[in-house]
Amino acid sequence: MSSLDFSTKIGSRRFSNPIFTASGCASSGQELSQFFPISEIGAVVTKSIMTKPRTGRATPRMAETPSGMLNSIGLQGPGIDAFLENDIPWLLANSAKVIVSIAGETVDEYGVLARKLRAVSGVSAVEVNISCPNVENRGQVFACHPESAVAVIESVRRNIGGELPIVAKLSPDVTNIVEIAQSVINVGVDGLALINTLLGMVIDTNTMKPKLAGKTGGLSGPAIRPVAVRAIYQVHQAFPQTPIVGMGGVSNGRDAFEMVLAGASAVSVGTATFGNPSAAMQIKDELSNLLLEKGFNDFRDAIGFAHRGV
Amino acid sequence: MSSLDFSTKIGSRRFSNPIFTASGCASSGQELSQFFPISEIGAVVTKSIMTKPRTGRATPRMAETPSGMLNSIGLQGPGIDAFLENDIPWLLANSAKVIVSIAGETVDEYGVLARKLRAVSGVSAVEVNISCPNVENRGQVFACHPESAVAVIESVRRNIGGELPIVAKLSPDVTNIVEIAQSVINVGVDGLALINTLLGMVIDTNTMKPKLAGKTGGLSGPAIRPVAVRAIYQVHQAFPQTPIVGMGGVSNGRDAFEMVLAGASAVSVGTATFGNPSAAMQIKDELSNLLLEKGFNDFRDAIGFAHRGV
Amino acid sequence: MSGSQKINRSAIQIQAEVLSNKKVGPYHHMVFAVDKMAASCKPGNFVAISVGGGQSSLILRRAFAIYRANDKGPMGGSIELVVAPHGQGSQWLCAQNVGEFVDIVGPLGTSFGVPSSNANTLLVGGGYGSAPLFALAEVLKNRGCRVDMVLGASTASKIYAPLEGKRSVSSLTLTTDDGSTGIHGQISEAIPRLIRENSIEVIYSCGPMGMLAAVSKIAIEFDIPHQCAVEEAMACGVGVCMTCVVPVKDDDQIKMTRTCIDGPVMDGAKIIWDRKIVMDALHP
Amino acid sequence: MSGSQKINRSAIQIQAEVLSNKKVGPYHHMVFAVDKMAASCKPGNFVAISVGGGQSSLILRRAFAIYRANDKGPMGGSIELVVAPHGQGSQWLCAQNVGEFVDIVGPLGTSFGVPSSNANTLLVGGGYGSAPLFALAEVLKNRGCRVDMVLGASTASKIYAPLEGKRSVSSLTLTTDDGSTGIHGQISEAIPRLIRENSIEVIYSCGPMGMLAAVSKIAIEFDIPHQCAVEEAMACGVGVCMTCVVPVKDDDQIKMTRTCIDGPVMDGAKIIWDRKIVMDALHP
Ligand SMILES: Cc1cc2nc3c(=O)[nH]c(=O)nc-3n(C[C@H](O)[C@H](O)[C@H](O)COP(=O)(O)OP(=O)(O)OC[C@H]3O[C@@H](n4cnc5c(N)ncnc54)[C@H](O)[C@@H]3O)c2cc1C
Ligand SMILES: Cc1cc2nc3c(=O)[nH]c(=O)nc-3n(C[C@H](O)[C@H](O)[C@H](O)COP(=O)(O)OP(=O)(O)OC[C@H]3O[C@@H](n4cnc5c(N)ncnc54)[C@H](O)[C@@H]3O)c2cc1C
Ligand SMILES: Cc1cc2nc3c(=O)[nH]c(=O)nc-3n(C[C@H](O)[C@H](O)[C@H](O)COP(=O)(O)O)c2cc1C
Ligand SMILES: Cc1cc2nc3c(=O)[nH]c(=O)nc-3n(C[C@H](O)[C@H](O)[C@H](O)COP(=O)(O)O)c2cc1C
Ligand code: FES
Ligand code: FES
Repeated sequence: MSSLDFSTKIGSRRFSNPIFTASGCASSGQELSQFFPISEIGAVVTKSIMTKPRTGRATPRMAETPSGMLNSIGLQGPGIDAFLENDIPWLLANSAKVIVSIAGETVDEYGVLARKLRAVSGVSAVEVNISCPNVENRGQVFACHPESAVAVIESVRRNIGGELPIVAKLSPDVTNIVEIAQSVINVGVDGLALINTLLGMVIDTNTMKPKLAGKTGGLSGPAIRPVAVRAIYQVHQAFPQTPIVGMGGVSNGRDAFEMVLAGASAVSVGTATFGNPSAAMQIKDELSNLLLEKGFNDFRDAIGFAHRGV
Repeated sequence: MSSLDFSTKIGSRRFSNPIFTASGCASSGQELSQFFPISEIGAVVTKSIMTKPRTGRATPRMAETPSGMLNSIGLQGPGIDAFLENDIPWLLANSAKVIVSIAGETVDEYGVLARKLRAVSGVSAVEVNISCPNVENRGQVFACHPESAVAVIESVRRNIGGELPIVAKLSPDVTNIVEIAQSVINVGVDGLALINTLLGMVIDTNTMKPKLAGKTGGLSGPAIRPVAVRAIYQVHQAFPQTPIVGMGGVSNGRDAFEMVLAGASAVSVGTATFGNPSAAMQIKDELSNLLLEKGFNDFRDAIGFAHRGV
Repeated sequence: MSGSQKINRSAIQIQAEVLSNKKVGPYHHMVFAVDKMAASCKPGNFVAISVGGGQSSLILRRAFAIYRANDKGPMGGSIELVVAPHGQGSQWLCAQNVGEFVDIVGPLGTSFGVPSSNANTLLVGGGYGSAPLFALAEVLKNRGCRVDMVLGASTASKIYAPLEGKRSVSSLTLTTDDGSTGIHGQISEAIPRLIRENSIEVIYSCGPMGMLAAVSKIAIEFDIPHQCAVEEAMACGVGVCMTCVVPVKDDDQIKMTRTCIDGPVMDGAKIIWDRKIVMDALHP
Repeated sequence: MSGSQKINRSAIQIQAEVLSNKKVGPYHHMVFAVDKMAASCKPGNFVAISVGGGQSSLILRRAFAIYRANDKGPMGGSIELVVAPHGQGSQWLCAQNVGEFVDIVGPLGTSFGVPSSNANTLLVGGGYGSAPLFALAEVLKNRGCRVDMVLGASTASKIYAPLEGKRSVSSLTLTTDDGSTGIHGQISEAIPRLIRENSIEVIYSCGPMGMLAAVSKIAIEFDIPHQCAVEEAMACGVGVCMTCVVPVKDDDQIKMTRTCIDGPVMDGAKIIWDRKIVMDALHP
């Protein structure tokens, strides 16, 4: 049996393997630790946290769709202070690598969150969620326009100090995702997270009204995987040096491998965890087997492999 | 048994029922006539035709995806002259209502196509496909930007004369579909077709290369239905007077009803036909039953119903 | 959020063989071999089951209340469920034959709290919501409680009340919306009289949200504790997705609380049942 | 494109019962009750089958060459298929038990053209590609043709050559890549000798595209007509989607021709087998 160097890097940080949880799909890791040791996956990406406690949207908050689901949580959470007090210590005590996802309603809020994180030791990176579709106003999706995306990233950069890698999470619901990627790379992000959910809607044909209380929701799951692979491929093609955390419908090792071949340096598991609480661990094992089968001894050789040769 | 007025209108034209084929998913109708009388559906929307014969892309041209598929045909077709000579006469001889879908590489080509159509009698509408993702250059997708979308529609409008209703087919791969809709409505389209396929990619993990010869393809099928419903809902909300031909993953009467509730005046059946050659007929029957069950006696009362009341 | 290390601490994921699948009225009574999972199941807990098989377009598990758990038997531990073949997922489950295997995660969620001293209890079940109440009745009876039960449904056949289940109850009242059996009317109409006649001290309920809301209102009027098992659409069942929440009073605020972890059994008095209040607060 | 009113003029869509499902080496030999569909099936035609069941995420049909069609039998008409359990769809089909129903559209596509006078024919099959050749052999033999057959596969077990199928052939040559049976080597290596020895006048072939390309090259060298049944990924199977095309010579141009309607049986000499030529022309 040949051995595999399964580690990966984002900015200055190294992760023992490239399988992460996806923000909002693993809470803060504790619930999943019943099913596998949380320290064995590459990193836990926490649910996007805001400055203040937030109630989120009314129910129904979800609708299953063919090979996918809509969610409309609306960024419910305890706020950054309670989060830093309760969740981070548990994760660090359980030897998890932690990527904190942050979300704000204004550019300044992102700055405030970054400043609070700066003081915390043990965090491996910050994911800047500028692409949550579950906001009252599409104008609030900062990742929809280069200018607003840049403003947020600059605010985070200024406040976080030079230390922590910054990963910008982008939306697929844009005319040109390469252009948005370009804009945030220009202001110095260390990585990109691709993709957040697609804006979708289900109408309940019994009530004849939108099924979700918030009307629209974010589409995730295997249904969107071709869109995610395309986005990763396009962005990796344009910026091969920028690490990408790929996600969108990854349910098994083959799917994760597909994202890696497209250009992902790490792969996040989101919706698959809902169908199978051990999904992330199983995907990690399957991906490592697939890499060895294909003759890779270093994970990093597989990143973007679909772009090479003919 | 109560009876149903199942007819619908786009611009000046009336159709006996709102179930159409989707462009590129029924060729020019002849192949499906083995499975049901083509005159019984609302209209046949033909495969987008270009000025000249076109070879299209190499194979593989398709990849199945979870609850969906990618296609990358690349607008193969015989060119407008052969089409008008062979296909239109057959459709008219078989009492089909015909909506001709046209596609060009330049604004002028759309004008040329419109001029050729102007001379043809018996056609019920022209669908202007400005949103095919299977072109070598994303810049060619006219529906990505208001300016290019408007230029095409104006060219068609100028050349087609006042007679034939113009339906603009839009892409969901844009930051703001309402803005694109607005722009073409401003220059006088009679209806909108929503949605064309989403740009996607599949990588074959055996060969470790993109599965399609054209690398990217268009994602269709049930997987994209929530995106289609959302687009229709948003656009109908903004422009309730503009008829929408809804499509994207409609496989049964319930799905068609969902699109109607969101705001569609007609519903096109695309990928479902591949799984079931009689899909359009069955969907027509199921939709009519559902409408009656819900107490609608006039189809048009159901259009956009999800927007009304609380 | 404290004590969260204890979350679902006995939950496991297993491939469980279908031991039995019988149609009972409009429901399917199904038995699964779950081995050691059975020992940790308490009345009120639920399981989450994968549906649709390998190529399924249904990506989420379905939640089912545990009707009964038997921790020892000829085949090892087993659990019983009562499944209504409602939509695609439950119909698939009901179509599974003896000998086939399904993927089950459980036991999940909170269980019914049992009074420390004996008390007069009323168990209220709507439709298949009666399922978890029979195991509860047994526990309560063994604790020396008086157990009265009222079950309601739209029509007679939809009342799930198997013979062996009734052994533990002192009285059983039935109501149907169409009057096809028992009292003609809604279940909530029958409750005040039962509370008075039997000096009820605790109410337990399980069923549709509308019924739970009505029962909660009565419990508050009579000032009686009310534990209800709620049913909200769940994506994960294990506490990570935040889809399954119900609005709970938290000082003057609304706190959206996960029903898969802090429920399904919750304090009926704390839940905000009035949807308008919630919509006005969250979607102004 | 002319004569297109005749497209698939005998195709119908039916729910067909599985009459038999037997494992034969790595394949499944399956029989379906198709009633009157059987009478219109000709060697080379295929059927398109829905896979995965009601909640399936697999939305497209799978194509299968008709191995044999029997238009009268105790159960009415039936067709036989040889299915390799390759991926999700074919595995699902192979898992269907006797008595279950599957949705079949057929017969579809072109059939093998049969010479008007008797002729010496060579039938070349790779893997399950041998399936349609046996029915063809029977037809040819009944016309008075000499029928030689060569079947190849990677290994012995993957050669599908049932006893009753061999009745109609004058000689049967086997080849395997690993030498586990017959001639050690690729099928194409065995063909020139067979052509010479048996004065072959027509070649029929069915199997992987690489094999068909090799056979075409030989047929052109010997200047013998070659009808091959190609296999391209098909989305619809009935001619409406344009996914299933192969590049065909059309003056100096490439014409992408549908293999579901103008195929699967096509003139091997007209197909452009060199992928580089096609890619250079279409994706410069
Ligand atoms: C805690 C709990 C206990 C349950 N116990 C039982 C039981 O004992 N017996 C039984 O037959 N059913 C029970 N259910 C309901 C069951 O989980 C399924 O929702 C039901 O079977 C319908 O699923 P379906 O796939 O058949 O229907 P579909 O309509 O095809 O799918 C329903 C989809 O919507 C979701 N959903 C929407 N609304 C609800 C809702 N109000 N409740 C739950 N899910 C919703 C489902 O999770 C699923 O994704 C319980 C649900 C919960 C949450
Ligand atoms: C005309 C024709 C005749 C066939 N006859 C037989 C037969 O007799 N026995 C048999 O076992 N199989 C036959 N096949 C292949 C069969 O249709 C399936 O492609 C095969 O079973 C794999 O499908 P899957 O779902 O198991 O695999 P998956 O890998 O899960 O799915 C394959 C998917 O890709 C498509 N696809 C990709 N490449 C190809 C390709 N080269 N050919 C066909 N489809 C492709 C399929 O349609 C499907 O959507 C035939 C195919 C064609 C086109
Ligand atoms: C229930 C749910 C909640 C989510 N919450 C967040 C969030 O808080 N922040 C964020 O950046 N992404 C969030 N996402 C998006 C996921 O992180 C991920 O980008 C997306 O779901 C695609 O991956 P998947 O298909 O594997 O789920 C959420 C997704 C789901 C399904
Ligand atoms: C194989 C295929 C070919 C298509 N060709 C065209 C086309 O020529 N012109 C066009 O406007 N849309 C084309 N489309 C898009 C469909 O008309 C439709 O907008 C889309 O597929 C969504 O609907 P569906 O999910 O029902 O297929 C094509 C789609 C498919 C799957
Ligand atoms: S169902 Fe996911 S948190 Fe409760
Ligand atoms: S498979 Fe659709 S045209 Fe041939």
